[in-house]
Amino acid sequence: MSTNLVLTIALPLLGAFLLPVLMRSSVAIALWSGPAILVYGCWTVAELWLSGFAQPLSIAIGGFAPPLGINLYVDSLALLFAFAVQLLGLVFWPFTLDQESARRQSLMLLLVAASTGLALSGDLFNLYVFYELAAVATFGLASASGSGAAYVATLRYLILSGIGSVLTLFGIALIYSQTGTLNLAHLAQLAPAQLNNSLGLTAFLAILIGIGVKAELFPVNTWVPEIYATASTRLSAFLAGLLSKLALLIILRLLLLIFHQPEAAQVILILGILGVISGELAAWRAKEMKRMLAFSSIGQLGMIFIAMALPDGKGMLAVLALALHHLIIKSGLFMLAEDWGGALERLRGSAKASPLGAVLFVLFSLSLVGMPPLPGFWAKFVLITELAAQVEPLYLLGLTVFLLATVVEASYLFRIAATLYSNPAPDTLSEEIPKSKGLSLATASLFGAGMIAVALLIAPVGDGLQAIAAQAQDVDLYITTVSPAVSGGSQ
Amino acid sequence: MSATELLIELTLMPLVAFVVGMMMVLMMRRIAAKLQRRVGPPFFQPLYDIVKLHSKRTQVSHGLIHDIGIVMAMGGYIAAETLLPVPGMNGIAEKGGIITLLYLMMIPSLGLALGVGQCANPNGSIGIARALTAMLAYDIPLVIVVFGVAYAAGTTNLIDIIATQQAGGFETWGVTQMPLLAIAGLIAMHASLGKQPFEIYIAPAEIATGPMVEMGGKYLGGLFVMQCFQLYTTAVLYVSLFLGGGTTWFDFLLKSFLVLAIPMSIAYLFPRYRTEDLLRLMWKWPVMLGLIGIAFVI
Amino acid sequence: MSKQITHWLDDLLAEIEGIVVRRKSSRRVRVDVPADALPALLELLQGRAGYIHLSAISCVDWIKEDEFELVYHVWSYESHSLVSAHIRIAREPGVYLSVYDLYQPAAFFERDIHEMYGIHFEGSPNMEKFILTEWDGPPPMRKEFDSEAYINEHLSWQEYNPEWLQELVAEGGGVIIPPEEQRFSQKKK
Amino acid sequence: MSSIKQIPVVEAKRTNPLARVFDDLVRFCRSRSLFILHYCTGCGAIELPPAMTSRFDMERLGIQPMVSPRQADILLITGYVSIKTLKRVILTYEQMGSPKYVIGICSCTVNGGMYWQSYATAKKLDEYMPVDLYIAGCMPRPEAVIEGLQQLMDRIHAGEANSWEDYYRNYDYYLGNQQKLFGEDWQTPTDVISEAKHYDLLSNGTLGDHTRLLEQHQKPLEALEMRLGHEQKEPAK
Amino acid sequence: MMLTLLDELLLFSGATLLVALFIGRGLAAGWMVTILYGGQLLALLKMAVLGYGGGTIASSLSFEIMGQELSWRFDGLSWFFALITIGSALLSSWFSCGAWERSYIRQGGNIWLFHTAMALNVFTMLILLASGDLLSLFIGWELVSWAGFLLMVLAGGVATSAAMRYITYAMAGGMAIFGGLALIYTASGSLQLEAVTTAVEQMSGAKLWLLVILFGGGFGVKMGLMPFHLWQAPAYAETPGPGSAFLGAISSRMGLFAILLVLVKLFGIVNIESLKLPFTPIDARDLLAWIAVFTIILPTFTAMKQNDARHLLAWHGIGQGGYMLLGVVVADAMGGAGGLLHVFNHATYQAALFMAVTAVIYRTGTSDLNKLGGLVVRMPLSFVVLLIGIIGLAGLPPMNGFVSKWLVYRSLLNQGMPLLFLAAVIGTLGTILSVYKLIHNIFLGQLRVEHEHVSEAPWSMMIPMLILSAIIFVTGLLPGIPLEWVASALQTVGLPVPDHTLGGIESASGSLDMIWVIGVLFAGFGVGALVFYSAGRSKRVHQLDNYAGGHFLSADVRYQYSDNFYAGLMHLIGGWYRGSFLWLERSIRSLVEFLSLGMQGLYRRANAEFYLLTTALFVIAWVVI
Repeated sequence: MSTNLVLTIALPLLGAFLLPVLMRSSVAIALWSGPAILVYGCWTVAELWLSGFAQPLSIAIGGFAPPLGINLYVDSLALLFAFAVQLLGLVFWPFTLDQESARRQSLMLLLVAASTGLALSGDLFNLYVFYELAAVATFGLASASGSGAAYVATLRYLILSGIGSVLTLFGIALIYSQTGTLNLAHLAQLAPAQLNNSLGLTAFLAILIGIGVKAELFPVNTWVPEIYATASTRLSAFLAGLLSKLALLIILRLLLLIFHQPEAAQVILILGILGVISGELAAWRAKEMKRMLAFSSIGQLGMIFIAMALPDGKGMLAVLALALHHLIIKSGLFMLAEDWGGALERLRGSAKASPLGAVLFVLFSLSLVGMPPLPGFWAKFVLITELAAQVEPLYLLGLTVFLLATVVEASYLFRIAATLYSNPAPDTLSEEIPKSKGLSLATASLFGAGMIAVALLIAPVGDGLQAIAAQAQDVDLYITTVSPAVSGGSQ
Repeated sequence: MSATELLIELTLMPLVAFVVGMMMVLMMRRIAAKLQRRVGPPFFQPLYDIVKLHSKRTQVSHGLIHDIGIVMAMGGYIAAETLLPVPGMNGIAEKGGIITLLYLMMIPSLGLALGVGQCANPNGSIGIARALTAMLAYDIPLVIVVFGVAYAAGTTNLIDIIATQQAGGFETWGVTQMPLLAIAGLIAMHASLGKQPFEIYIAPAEIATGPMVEMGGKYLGGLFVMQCFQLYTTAVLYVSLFLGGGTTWFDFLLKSFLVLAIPMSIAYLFPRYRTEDLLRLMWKWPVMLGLIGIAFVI
Repeated sequence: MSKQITHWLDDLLAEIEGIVVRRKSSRRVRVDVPADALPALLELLQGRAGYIHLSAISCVDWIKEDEFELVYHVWSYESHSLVSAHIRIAREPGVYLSVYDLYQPAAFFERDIHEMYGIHFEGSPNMEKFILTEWDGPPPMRKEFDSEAYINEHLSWQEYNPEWLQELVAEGGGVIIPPEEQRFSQKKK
Repeated sequence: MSSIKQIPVVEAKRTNPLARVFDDLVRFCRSRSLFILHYCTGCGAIELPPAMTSRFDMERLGIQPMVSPRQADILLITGYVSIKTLKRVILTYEQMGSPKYVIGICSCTVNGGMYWQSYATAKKLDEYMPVDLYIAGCMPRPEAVIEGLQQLMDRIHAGEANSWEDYYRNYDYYLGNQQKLFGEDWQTPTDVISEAKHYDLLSNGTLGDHTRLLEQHQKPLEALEMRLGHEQKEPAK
Repeated sequence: MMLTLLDELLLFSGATLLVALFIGRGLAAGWMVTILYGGQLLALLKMAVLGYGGGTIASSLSFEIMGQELSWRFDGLSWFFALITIGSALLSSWFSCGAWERSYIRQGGNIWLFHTAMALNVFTMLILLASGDLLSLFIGWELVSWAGFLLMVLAGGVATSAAMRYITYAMAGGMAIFGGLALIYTASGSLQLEAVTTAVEQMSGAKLWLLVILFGGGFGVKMGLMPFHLWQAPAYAETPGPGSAFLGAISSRMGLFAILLVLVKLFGIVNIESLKLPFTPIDARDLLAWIAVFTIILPTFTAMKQNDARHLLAWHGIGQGGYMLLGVVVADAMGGAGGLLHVFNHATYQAALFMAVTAVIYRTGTSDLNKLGGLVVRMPLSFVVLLIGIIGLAGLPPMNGFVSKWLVYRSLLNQGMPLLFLAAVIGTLGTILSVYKLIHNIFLGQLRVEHEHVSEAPWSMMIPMLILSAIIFVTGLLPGIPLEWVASALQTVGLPVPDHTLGGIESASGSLDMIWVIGVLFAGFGVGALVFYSAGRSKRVHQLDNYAGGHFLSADVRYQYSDNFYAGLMHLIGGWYRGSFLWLERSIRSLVEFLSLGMQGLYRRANAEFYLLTTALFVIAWVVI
């Protein structure tokens, strides 16, 4: 049963390469094979989870023992993300039927495979490989829409992530030179001895910035507004919603298992604060829906970084809560943005045209801003109480920035809500007013329903998240599961 | 204090106030005449005026609110009299303190304002706007003075204030205890009477006697009665706050007339102030004197 | 010094033909000009002689010669002297041109004369009534207007002769001219 | 028309003694306290200030100058009354509260005086409103004015000075003269006829053909009564 | 679980919300919602024991999330505020049913949304009032501010921009409270009221100062205290008629409730007083008092300059809020009672005034003071209601406003604070002046030609107005009744309680007995009327029969003096307060604009790689050193 977990990565890879061939022979089968693979993936992960999954397990691929072979480390956190990848892959499946779709679907499958790999793999180099794979898939998908702006945006993104991956490679090489191993569990054991010096720290920071490109870290996220504005909304939803979280997951794993120096946390905190400030203020000026959503996601991720910076894992619950909440809300907002794409002024009076869409928009922005009964409030509450507990001025600064950011967020979100509900400019004809309808409205309402469900049963969800966070934190559980034998020896 | 005794007091006080008030109006006109080297009106002239006005055949009214305005003007002061302790009669002074009295003294001017408003006469409205601004001007020093006295005596009950002043004879009079407050109070009282230097809202030359432009017959008669009450109330209030009230009727009346003679003699020597100058004057000197006075009291 | 100015002025005035100059005193000159030469004269006085102040325009009704006489009183601040220009215009059409373009105050003088005498000044900015607004009769200052007849018709006289006045008259004292002769209009033509 | 005589009508004495005493007191007070509104129509006004100030002091007689017609009892018309001013004088007269008295100072009000020949001045003031007292003199001296006022005070005390009722009783006559002078559509904002009804001074002389003329073109003058009209009307947009 | 009285109340108001939500379309919806509000009032009165010094009624509804347990319960204070909330809601929605509803629909308003917003507002306010611990307080607070936003945004156009401004202020306030909450949570470990009081004792001066500023500022925004008052006037004035009556009456008093609960009950006035500003004699209590006093003066004098009736009233709402805070902050027996009683009094006459102005708008179509005049002859009952309202607002004897202001003055007198006393009196005088301008420009003076055929407001609007004016007069005559409730509220908050009789306040240093004062007043009016009506019968004359210096007045000429009403006063003080706070707000907005411009510029840089490299180098350099 644990073996078919590997299938969740292998099958999409296989499908990605077979699809163009299949397309030529019979279009029908090709169209349905992608979603079938994804459904199978979701089913396996869900079935594993539901079968009473208590202990994390480590799967050695190809039977090689961990220090040499690559192993997948599956704990509840990883499973959660894997399931999210499969589900969102299915939801954001590009159902377009033009001849382009074959290429797009195969790239999508590739992206799903890479993301699942990122979620599950327990080996540093393996993570790097999947990271590169995901980056390549994003380039393909982003430039799929074929417009000039899309090409320019993808080119800039290509350069940035290229340099980023070079930096990550440099970091990994440093770690390898120090410790001689790339397996996370093994590294966790050696870290206090070898990697605690300044060299270890540079390695971590290099990886941080390298992967930070994908996780929209402050200085390196200039590509975000262009890509989200020009790429198809489904892709930007997937990117903003999930891929940035996975990159975050990697940094989190590194922070938890290997690097415990306080400077690392401070760097993340500073970059997080800068991310929040720049994201929120830029969003305040944004004149166009998708660009506004891009900046707002930068701001939100900045907040998650602040949460990560809390010392000795206190921020874990906050990170998880914020990440999941942002996932649901941002995907929903992007779905709405599919029809309401253009300039914000154009949206005047579209609340009358599509009342459900407008109500959803208001609901999502209320939760983003933190209206009590909705989950957004509880995520913020957890983060605020953790931040307030710290005594260093930097964390208090983080707290004030976080609060001010929410105010700015509320003002620009509700400015858009006000334009939605204001009566249209006298001369516009009724059909010109953009209406969100069809598939995108359905998916958006799906996310809305998910959010309300989480809001209603907030207590159990809260406790579940707490359990996942606790499990992800204890390092020695990680080591014992990966290599029961090795841990005994060199403790 | 049985009910019947109280009833008598409640009816007697306004009557006394009216009579003494008429004497005060007469004194005022006599002082004005003497200052202008004139003979001055005969003794019962205020009475004649009031009887003549009430006996006129045409009583022009602009509506119900116009009538109610005059009734409120007279009624307000009649009620205020009962709160003013007079030697021998205390009325219901202990039921409401100085602050209530100050408010009751505001009701007549507001009732008049309502009445004049209904006359739909631009002169009247401008007059009322100026009257309320003047009220804003002189009420601030008045309030400072009242605060000082009440705080010094520790109570707002007029009877106790008078008692404390009468306890030690001349030394414990308000004027000796708080000279600065007494002066500020005098200026404020003078302004509240609305006589010559501060009669911006009567201003016969500019706005044809302001609020009284449409008041003929019994309406004007009512205002004359109100003027008597106004003089009486202001004078007696000042006496009870600063000159220790009246132990006997004679020295009570003597003090009231003397207190009133001062502003009256000043009144007819000065031309009218503009509204802004009135405000500036009222907010500059009496307020400063009052605050310094209070600084000593606290 | 004022002597030279008066001589200088007399030579200046001589420039207009048909002008009769009579010097009343060192500071007052009466000038009679034909009607059409008046604007030229006024321009001359205003432009070259410094007579910039038109103090009044008066009008005299010569009913016998069937003419109106218009007098323009012009003052100079430098030489403190007055020139009054007299012109005669025919009574019947009673039309003359306005000097408003030279002297602005002329507008009111002309309006007043129009109201009182009925002379119409072309070019004057405003010719409506402004004194006798409620008057609908003929221009009252004209000689042919009989004020008393108007009064007899519209108003009524006060018949006031109380007993003490009658006793006085009876004793022959008091009023010398009997009342009925006092009124000019009743004077036998 | 000017033949109507000014018969001084003495106020009927009331029967029961108390009322009579009260009437005496009222008449006494009316005579002792007079508020004058001197309408300076002409040159006579200059005589009033000396009468009021220190040398001749009217206040000792209880006479005070008042500004608005509502407050005044005596309308002092000083000097020639031109037709335009006559309109305002009539308006002011009608706005005064009765018992009101009119005193014409200077001979111009008596018989046109120096301006007797002028087309623009009214010669006979009492054609347009009942006049109580004339004080002749081309600007009478203050002594004369005060003498006149004292004469008026005695008349009031005796109760004969109610010429104001004559205005209501013979309103048609007065209105006729006014319309003769000011034209048919002459109208003052005071509704004299309803006032006559109010003081039940209506007599045959009040309503006549002139008042009928007035009725035709008169703008509505009844006072704005408080209406509690609740009919569901379309609220104003 | 056993249904406690509080649950009944909450269920009832929830039901009203659902009724308004689902069957709000029909015309009968208005009446149904009003009847349900009546039901809520009955449920509240059943809990009357609270009002008379009873204990607290806990609600069975309480649950525990992520280690925080939330609970709801009602005590004397919340009962008092709930009474005012439901009372004003009942009368406002009664006012809105019938004629006003039809005209609102005709003008394109969405009546269903209006009723839902009102029901939502009442429901959220009850939750806020019933909050058992700080977290439920914050949840209730956010819900109330969002419900208020919904009600304000109804009218569209100008109202939307006013609501937008409100929401930015409210969010800033909310976040300040959230920060304060977090600080308390870390200091005391739990958000229960008892734990917080113990934690506050040993909290350091600076930390307590921070908490006072955060909570004071946060709640101050809702109450419209001085620096944050700019949003309230346009927001309340632009809400549709009865909405503004409801908001004006109670919504900004929630801030006061929260201040009472947090600053007075939890922190306790004694240690607030102990907080000293480093080198000045002023302590936190004085600071709050001075803020309250400035809130009294400046808005009142700004109200005087307004040319729109609703704006004038809204500015007064802010001004009167200052009195309540002043009374509470002085915190002696009379001050507390004065402050709380003023909440009740203000609710009654502010609602009555807004309704009267709406009735005028309903009939004449405008509330611009320079376009109205002389309506007393056509709308006498609205005139009476407005008159009683303004007498209450100005605080003159016959009405209830006088009693609460008298109490506040007496407390200032007893505590010996001359400058505060003076400022409060300036506020009252300013109110009298601007309030007379209101009644003069609308009801007195020249009746315009186009308003000649205006008729009185329909009965469906008139009855609630008359009920409110009756309440104003009765509570003015017998202040004992509301003082009963105020006393129990004071006990729960821990402030000293004045001994009160039915007629007023008994105290050694001068007492007040309103029954006697009003009795004598009306006796005086009786005597005045006797003297007045004994003289001759008065004759009504036409409006144009007026003395205007011999000039013939005509109807088409508008000779009513209404614009720049206090020209003399404005000459002197006009220049003193030309919107200094407006300038402050605009400067903050332009700062944010400038920053966001900079940030967005950041993202347009072409050479993104340059960033990557610089950060990498910088980080490595930083690590190496």
